[in-house]
Amino acid sequence: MDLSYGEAAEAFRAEVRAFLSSHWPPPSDLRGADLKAFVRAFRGLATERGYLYRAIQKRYGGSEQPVDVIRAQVIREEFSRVRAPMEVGGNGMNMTVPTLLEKGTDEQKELFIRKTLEGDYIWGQGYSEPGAGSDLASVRTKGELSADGSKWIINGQKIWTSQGMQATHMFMLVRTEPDAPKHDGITYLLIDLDQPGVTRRPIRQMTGEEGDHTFCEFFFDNAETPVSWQVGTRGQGWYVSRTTLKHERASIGGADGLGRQFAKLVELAKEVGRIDDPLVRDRLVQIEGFVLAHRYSSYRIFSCAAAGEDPGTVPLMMKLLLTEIGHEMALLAQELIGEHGFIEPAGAGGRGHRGPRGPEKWLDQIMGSLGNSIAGGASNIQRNIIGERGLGLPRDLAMSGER
Amino acid sequence: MDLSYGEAAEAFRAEVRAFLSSHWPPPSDLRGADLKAFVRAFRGLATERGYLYRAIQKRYGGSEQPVDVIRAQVIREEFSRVRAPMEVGGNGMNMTVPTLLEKGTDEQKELFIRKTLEGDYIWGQGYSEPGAGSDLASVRTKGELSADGSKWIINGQKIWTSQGMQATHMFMLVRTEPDAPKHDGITYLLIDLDQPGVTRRPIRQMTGEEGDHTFCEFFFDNAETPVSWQVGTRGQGWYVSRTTLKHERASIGGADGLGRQFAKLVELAKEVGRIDDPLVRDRLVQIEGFVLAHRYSSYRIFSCAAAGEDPGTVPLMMKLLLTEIGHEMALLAQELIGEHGFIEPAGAGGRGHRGPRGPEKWLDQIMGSLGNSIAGGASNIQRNIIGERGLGLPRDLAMSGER
Amino acid sequence: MHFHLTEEQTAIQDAVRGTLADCWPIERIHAFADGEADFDRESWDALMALGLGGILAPDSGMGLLDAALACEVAGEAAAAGPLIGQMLAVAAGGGGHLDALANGDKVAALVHGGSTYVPCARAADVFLIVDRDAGIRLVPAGDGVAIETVKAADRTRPVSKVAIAEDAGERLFGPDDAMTARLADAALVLVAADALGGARKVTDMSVAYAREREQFGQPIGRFQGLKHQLAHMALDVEPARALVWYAAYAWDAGLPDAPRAAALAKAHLCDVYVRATRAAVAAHGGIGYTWEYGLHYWFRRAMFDRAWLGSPAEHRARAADLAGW
Amino acid sequence: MHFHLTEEQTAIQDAVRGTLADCWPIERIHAFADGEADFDRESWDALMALGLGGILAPDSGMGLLDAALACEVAGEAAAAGPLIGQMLAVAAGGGGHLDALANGDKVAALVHGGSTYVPCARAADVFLIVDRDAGIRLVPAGDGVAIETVKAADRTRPVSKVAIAEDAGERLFGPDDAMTARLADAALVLVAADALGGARKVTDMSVAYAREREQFGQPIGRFQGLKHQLAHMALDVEPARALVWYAAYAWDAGLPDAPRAAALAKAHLCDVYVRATRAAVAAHGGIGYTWEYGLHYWFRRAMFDRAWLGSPAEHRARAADLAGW
Repeated sequence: MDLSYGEAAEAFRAEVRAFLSSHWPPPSDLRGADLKAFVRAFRGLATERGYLYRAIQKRYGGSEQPVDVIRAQVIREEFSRVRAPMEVGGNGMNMTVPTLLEKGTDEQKELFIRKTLEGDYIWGQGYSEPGAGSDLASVRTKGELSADGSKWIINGQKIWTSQGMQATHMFMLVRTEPDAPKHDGITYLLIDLDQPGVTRRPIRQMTGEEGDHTFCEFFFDNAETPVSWQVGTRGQGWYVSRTTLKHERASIGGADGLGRQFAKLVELAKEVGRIDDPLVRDRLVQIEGFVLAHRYSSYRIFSCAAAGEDPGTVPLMMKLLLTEIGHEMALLAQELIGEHGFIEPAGAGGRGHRGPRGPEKWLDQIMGSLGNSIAGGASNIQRNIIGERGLGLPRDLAMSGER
Repeated sequence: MDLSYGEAAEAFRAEVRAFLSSHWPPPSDLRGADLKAFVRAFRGLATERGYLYRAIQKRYGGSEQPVDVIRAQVIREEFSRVRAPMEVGGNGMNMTVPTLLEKGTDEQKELFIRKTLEGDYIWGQGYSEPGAGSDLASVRTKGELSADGSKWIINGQKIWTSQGMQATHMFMLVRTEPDAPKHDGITYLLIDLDQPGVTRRPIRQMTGEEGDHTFCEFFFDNAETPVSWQVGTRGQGWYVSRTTLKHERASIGGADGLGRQFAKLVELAKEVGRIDDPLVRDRLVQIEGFVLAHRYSSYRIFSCAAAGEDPGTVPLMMKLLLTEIGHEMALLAQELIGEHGFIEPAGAGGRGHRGPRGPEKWLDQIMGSLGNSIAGGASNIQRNIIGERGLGLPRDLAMSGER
Repeated sequence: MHFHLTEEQTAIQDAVRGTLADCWPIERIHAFADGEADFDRESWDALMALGLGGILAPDSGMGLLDAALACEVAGEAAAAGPLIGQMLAVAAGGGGHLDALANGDKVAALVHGGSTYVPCARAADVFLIVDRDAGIRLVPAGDGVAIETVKAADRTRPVSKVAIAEDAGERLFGPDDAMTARLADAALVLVAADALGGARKVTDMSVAYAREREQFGQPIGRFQGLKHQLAHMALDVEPARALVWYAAYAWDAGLPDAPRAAALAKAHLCDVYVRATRAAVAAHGGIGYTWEYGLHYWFRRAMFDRAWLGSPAEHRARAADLAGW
Repeated sequence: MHFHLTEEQTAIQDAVRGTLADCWPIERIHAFADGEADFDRESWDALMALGLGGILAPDSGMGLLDAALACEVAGEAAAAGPLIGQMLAVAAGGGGHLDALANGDKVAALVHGGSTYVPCARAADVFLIVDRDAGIRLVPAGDGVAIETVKAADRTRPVSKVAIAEDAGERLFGPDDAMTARLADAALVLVAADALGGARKVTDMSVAYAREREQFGQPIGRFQGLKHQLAHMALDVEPARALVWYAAYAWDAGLPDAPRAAALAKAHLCDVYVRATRAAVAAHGGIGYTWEYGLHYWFRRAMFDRAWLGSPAEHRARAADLAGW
């Protein structure tokens, strides 16, 4: 075993560093639109050099590089070291673009990919509906063809759309053949959200958060989208969306984030004067065992990916492992913050309260850890996936109709 | 609230004490058959006085007393205080007798009840089969009528029969109508085990235990029993057995036993010098919270029973609660015994090893706690019961055919 | 022998439950939580009209068990108002305000010795300071009491930062007076009761949701995964009820193990409450995470109950000491 | 960057696995467990013929990771024999017996400093005493070594009570010699590897059983209750594998966090092993509780691994200290 990346990678790292040192950071007096323009130009340069949008063809604005997870990792490390902006994030890059690359028409690719990766188009996810949850195939939002067959007319409601307040577009599942079997009557559509038939409403979460970056509900009242914005065959939208979900799952992880959070938990124990308590020490190291199991497993997955080998079942477990570790950390944090937890942390609650954040800031993590079980598939769905895909156990009877 | 039993009960207690002080213990030089005869006579006297076999009619050897859970509790306490023998235990009293009282013919009652409660007949349970487990209705042991219609001829195998080495008789489920629906082709039979067609084999358990009191497997090779020993209607044995299972569940419990075991765990912590360890103290009190929740809940159930009121859902939880507390105690015991656990406790292992027992005796509890999840319905079945009967959640799809 | 509720006790609980259901439908909870007040006069008057303020008065003929039954229902309803402080101030004799406290005209907030956070402090007419090491004081609002409004995490019983001058008010009992320890123990039992009510409430909400909500063409409560999680919530909560009953009973009867039973009940129920609220959010999925659905109010109360008057670990350590281990 | 097994390592593991499958079918484990011996020459010779004894020899070209991979498979197979002691005795230089130890002609048992229980002691030709506080000694069997046979709980690696005279044998390294701590750390990693193998084995047994066994007309693995329990076993075991890999890698590479990684791996994997064996018995129901089925051999090994060389709590406390908290 060897955790170093090898000489070739280190040479590449030097090249990336040299690039960064001449192009980042922006002049310190840059503000507003000027700063935005600088960032845009920086991304353009970085893409030209092959550092960003590596999986995307040049004609759509990518850098079209061969798959090289080591180089990709070096890029991530170096950009993150100097806090340089990397690819535009969100659903657009994680879900729309991969779906279009695999299933989109040439026109759709031309129309959407470049705009998405330059940050002009921001995509909301239109899968969940009230009363649907993990059972995505039970979509009830209706799509009907206009009389002339040129447009889809959409009526219904979507929920849990992340970045909903910023989103310019949405990819969505709508039921277009009400009489077809559950999975076969769904069509995958792209839609412009800036139209009279679309209303959005932010969802206030249990943390009180309800700002620009919260989830939204969307209401569709005779909203329209051209038939040419339909991805894949009519009625086959469920299968189109399955591709996308895989991308989403692969993008959740973050061993570094977990490690940083654990380090903060240790700091919290020091801050509240409990670090010498044997109970706290024991719980901390217990949790650290899981944190490191997660971290080293991510090395393992990464290493297999770099070598083009099958990493086995462990990638199926990373999401649930992260969720469960988050719960354990939250429980210890609750023990540690004690009366500090009586105060709402600054920045939460949507009442404009701002200020310095003490140990009470852990309330965000404590409640946030509950959100993890919900985002990206509830924990019981993850358990099914591990049991069925990972261990080869037979499917649930109730889901035997699902694929 | 009032945990005293009231004046009437205390007067009754005085009466029981007086009885016990004149009839128990036996003379200290009594041994063997003489001691046995003394105990038998003592039980007879205690029954005459209305202390034992209170639910059983006098004609079958009981004392036929009105239901009075307070008196019953006083009797238990006073007999247990001086270690006087109470009713003969085991499957006979817990299962055969209640079933016969409810579903047996007069002939069967005459034939079996008195002999059972005097300890002459010892009953093995013939429900489980290899490959059946919690799904008792999947019985495969076959019962066929003899040509003259006077006898059932039995072929098959039963497993997990407690007290199997001592049992003189068995109550069993056999499939008599192979073509009927799963639950409707089963007949409930009583059988004399002392016949050539019956072979018994003790099951060695993971503790190594395989003595007189272990579970057995039984093999039936054209074993016979008279048709008059069939309980209930032919083909309705499943429903007959359901009565019985309820009795079994009600008989599992034992708040005192759990309390004693917890006290021993505290002693263990002292014995191995860990009682001052803050981790151990915290874990002990955590466990004690559950131990006392179990104890006080048993008071609650008892109190409701005494008042003839509905105790709600908590009785459905006592078995699983006991099992889970046993697991927690086992885990702490494993922490505490440390290297003492390297040694097999005396009396285990079936190799005749006998001697004094140190902290390693906890190995019995540690492994035994695993047995609890198996005996009397596996823990997942208990969870279903709590969820379905206690919380009113809908039944499993796979079991929707079950009743 | 009687170790379950009398008909009368059940009737009182039902009456309180009914009153609180009227006072605190979810819309009113939302409105209160988003407002600035730490007290709601209307619901308070309704509770006081039921006589809850005076349950622990020396001549009430009731006891800590009755008080705990009321606090349990308040926990269930996520009710605003310093009910526990009020009851204890009356139990402490009221320091000259007994009648006004018993009938609710004056409001008493409970101050845990050594803590600067006090729920419903801005509404309080008097402060009852309970401190095992320093005894019990009753301090009128005003001179010597400085109150700083903060943004409280528990929106139904908002805390303020309170500083009370050492010589303010009247000392009712010294640190060695048996009443000091008894009132401190009673406070633990009442918080345990609040936790019990809240834990039971979120379990019931989860079960109801699992019976209604369908996925994959089935009520989700049919799936064993969720069914077993709900069974475990119930297994955690329902047997723990008897710990609260016993601790209250032992206090009322003056049994020697009353202090230990109080410590154990506080530690155990507050852990149960936190587990139950976390499990409830998970059982609900997305909707449980919304502000609007309201589960978070109980989650926040669970956080508060757990840390208030000392953490579970602290009381477990005390319980171990009290056992003489 | 390479953080998964090489083809060669996988091939070696497969070879060891094949050999052990031949040596230890369940009937042979039963026979050994019910016999009186604490050692089995035939299976030992087969392992030694694969070169396992010499993996940690200075010139082997292999390292602790390779040793751990072998110990993992031994744990999986519930193999008899003091493999860990043998490997460490060779790593310690063999004290004049290097060749005989590396090829298995002589057998070395590991003695944990301060412990009186030694696995496979009656078969040992030499004893390697590893004691962080007193250094490392190699003591030949015979004079100065008193062995008392006891009834051991772990039937596959039976312990004896061993008393060794203080001046017996040869001191290889003093307490301050870096090798002392390194060998003590290596021992922890190898036990963690044994635990990993055992935990994985009982998980696989449980999954296989759940796929085969039918109840209510369904393979029991279809029921979410059991399915989620099995998923949790796998979630507990499979990611933990990387802790063993990392600890071995850190030791081989001489990284500064190697001692801490070893302590963490030992604590974590031994907890995992105990949880996995308990969960496996529950997942099997009755049959898992029988002697004949054999799950208990791994349960007993889990008990042993957990307590041997120090409990999880002990190593967690060390890990906290080593972190400088």
